[in-house]
Amino acid sequence: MSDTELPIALRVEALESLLIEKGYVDPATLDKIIDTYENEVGPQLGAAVVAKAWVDPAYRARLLADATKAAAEVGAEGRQGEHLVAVEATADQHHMVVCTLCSCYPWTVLGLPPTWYKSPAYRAKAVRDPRGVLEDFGVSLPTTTSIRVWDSSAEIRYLVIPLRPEGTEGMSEAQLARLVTRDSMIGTGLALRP
Amino acid sequence: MSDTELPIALRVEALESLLIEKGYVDPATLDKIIDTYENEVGPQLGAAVVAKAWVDPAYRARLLADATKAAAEVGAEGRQGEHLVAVEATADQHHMVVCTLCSCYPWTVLGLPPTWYKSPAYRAKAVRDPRGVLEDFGVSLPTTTSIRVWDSSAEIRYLVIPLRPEGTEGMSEAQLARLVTRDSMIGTGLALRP
Amino acid sequence: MNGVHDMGGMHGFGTVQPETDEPIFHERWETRVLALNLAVGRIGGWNIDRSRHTRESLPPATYLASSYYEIWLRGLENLLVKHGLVGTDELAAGKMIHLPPPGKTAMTVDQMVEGLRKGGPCNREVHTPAMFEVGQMVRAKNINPSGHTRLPRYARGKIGEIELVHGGFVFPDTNADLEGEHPQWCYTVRFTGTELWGPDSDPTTSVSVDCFETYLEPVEY
Amino acid sequence: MNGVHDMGGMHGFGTVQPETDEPIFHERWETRVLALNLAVGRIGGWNIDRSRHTRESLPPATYLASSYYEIWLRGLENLLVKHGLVGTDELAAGKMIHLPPPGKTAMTVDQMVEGLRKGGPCNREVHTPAMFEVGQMVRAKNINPSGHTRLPRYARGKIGEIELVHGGFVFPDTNADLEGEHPQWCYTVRFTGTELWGPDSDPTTSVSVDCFETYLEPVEY
Repeated sequence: MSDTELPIALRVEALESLLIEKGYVDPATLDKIIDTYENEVGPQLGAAVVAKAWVDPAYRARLLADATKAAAEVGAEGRQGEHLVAVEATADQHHMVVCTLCSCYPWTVLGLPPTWYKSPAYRAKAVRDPRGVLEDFGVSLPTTTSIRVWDSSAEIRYLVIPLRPEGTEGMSEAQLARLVTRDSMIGTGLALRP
Repeated sequence: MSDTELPIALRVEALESLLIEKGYVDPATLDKIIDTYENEVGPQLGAAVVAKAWVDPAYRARLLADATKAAAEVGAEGRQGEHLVAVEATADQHHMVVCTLCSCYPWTVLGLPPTWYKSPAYRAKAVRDPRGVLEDFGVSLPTTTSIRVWDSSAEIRYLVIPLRPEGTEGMSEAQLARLVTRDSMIGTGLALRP
Repeated sequence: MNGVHDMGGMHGFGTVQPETDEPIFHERWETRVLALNLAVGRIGGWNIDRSRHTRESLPPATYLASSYYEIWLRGLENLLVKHGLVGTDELAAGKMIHLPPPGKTAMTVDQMVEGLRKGGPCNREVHTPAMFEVGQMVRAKNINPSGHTRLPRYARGKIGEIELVHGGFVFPDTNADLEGEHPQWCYTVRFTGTELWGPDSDPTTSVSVDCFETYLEPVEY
Repeated sequence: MNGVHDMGGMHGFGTVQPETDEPIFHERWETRVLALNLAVGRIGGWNIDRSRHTRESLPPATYLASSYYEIWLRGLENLLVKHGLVGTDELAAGKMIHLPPPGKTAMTVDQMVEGLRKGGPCNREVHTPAMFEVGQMVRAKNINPSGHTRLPRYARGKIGEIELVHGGFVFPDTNADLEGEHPQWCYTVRFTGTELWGPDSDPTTSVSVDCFETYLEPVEY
């Protein structure tokens, strides 16, 4: 911020080499963390959870009863998903998840949050005007659909089970998963139509 | 703010010459405004009001009844003093004036506000922790003294009549006025002891 | 608007920093910003509420990073552009590119002296009786308008006592949008510190807030 | 603390800006900031609540002007200094000047993989019965602590309905100051939009906030 500060990339480089020199971090461990969130943990896991819930009523029941355990069944578990709750959209009830105080997000099922999720604009507006937020995403819901916002103010993380689109009756779990966008699991979007 | 902006002094210079060129302002008028607030309108006017109220019970009564008119008697009138209210400190009641939403201030009796009055620190803290503000100014009041804060949220401007210090019984109005500091008329200080 | 300008009760800004023997201005450019605001304000076509609203509408990070006179400069630039007195191209060039609209003539020294001496009173006659009287308990409404308002967030939903009845005043919430003065009764409402900040706060303090009539509702006991 | 981080309900930040085909990271340095935070966090001697509190304690203008990973960088630097792992002289020099304290050994790849897979559960056994039950109406208290809290300002003083009872959880308000976990019952409380934002707001919305037991008080009807 101040004029005397290094450009941020150099500042981070300096900090990393200092922490390595002091023996606090191992560069291989840093690489592994980055690889994990770039290539392993991401919204495809949440999509698998949602698609399974759409086709398997028993799984859906387990997911709604204990989402932490149900997500672990498809391999989604760990950091920032220790206490997961799934909330299910219906024809007349939409859900939207936010963290107004920082940027809490269900990493185990969605990966790292997008920039807009962490932005003051979203954090400020979602709780006051969720319908306006949906407009920002080009989504318009009928006024007969109520909107429930979940502010992740403690350690519980929320996963939205979006409404299953019409015309998907014969589709396989894998096909369905491709319709489940990240935004539809945050509640700023809907699942894609086939 | 952005890296492409001119240094602020140059930016102001450019704006001034543009507004002169467009015929919106006359440099002589600008100079007159500055001269007014650098050399004419200042806290010596408020101090005169307070000292007069200390020695003249009839003036004190007029000041408490209609401070706008009473201040005009000593020549303090006009912009940002159109609707003046005087609040009087007693042995067990202190007053402090703030404007949390911007920096409203009784210009006619105190001149332009000091930097700290306009600072986020003061605007944020005065309404929540006025006793802590007094500590920031090195002033400690007994807990038996209640503190009344006035947030200037409309067009009424507040002038504090501080407690007259002990040991000033024989002093003239002019001598007393020298004890009345600007801060004592905002309520972040007390009148000086002789 | 619930903006960062509405900072009553916030933490994180540190202690108040008084300055010994503070000069009236710290830099020459500050004098010019003050004077420009006062001189153009009279002919610009806006009003004090619109000026305030323009300043509080600066991007929040800019508002907090700017000094008072910086905020006044940015606000004035925005007002000049919005009201068609100056183009953004002119601001960038620092030179006149478009002819000024007719009737926007600089104030003379004498006009300004008279203007400062008279000020701009905001009291207005109101033809309805005051809804509240001194001593009455009222609740500040829970309003969250996106536009200008002078009801601070910390007072909303809180109960206080009518302490002063000031008469009719220009209503800033509409005046800021040039939607008319719509004068209303204006009151001072006194809230206890514990009502505002909870039972753990200093019980020997109170805060008085000047409130327009439509900010308030009666409380029955 | 009533900080600028507590932005639920604020105006002035503009519209939400989704980014088409957004990459997971926009710059390489962001990847390192994330990884450094996760790797050092395990050995630093702090906890997730302290990390959050350190970030929200940045100067307000800095917080608002910084991107998410910039905030994480600044927070990490401050934590390293506060906890004696790094000196400000070392930060400035980018080189080790003081020997590290004993026992602060870098996590291996395997330890980190296991750590990420297990996470850091915050549920704890609580030995008192829950004070509230599903369906009960409660009021979020009007608290304004200067330290860390997870009760957003917009919910304070408002009445809502207990919707979920989550069991015992680490209490962030004390944990952030390293004053102990003091676990409490944690609830989801659902507030109507009109309760939070007034009668003019959209009546078809509600906001559910996760609240610790001491944030709440019963409401009698």
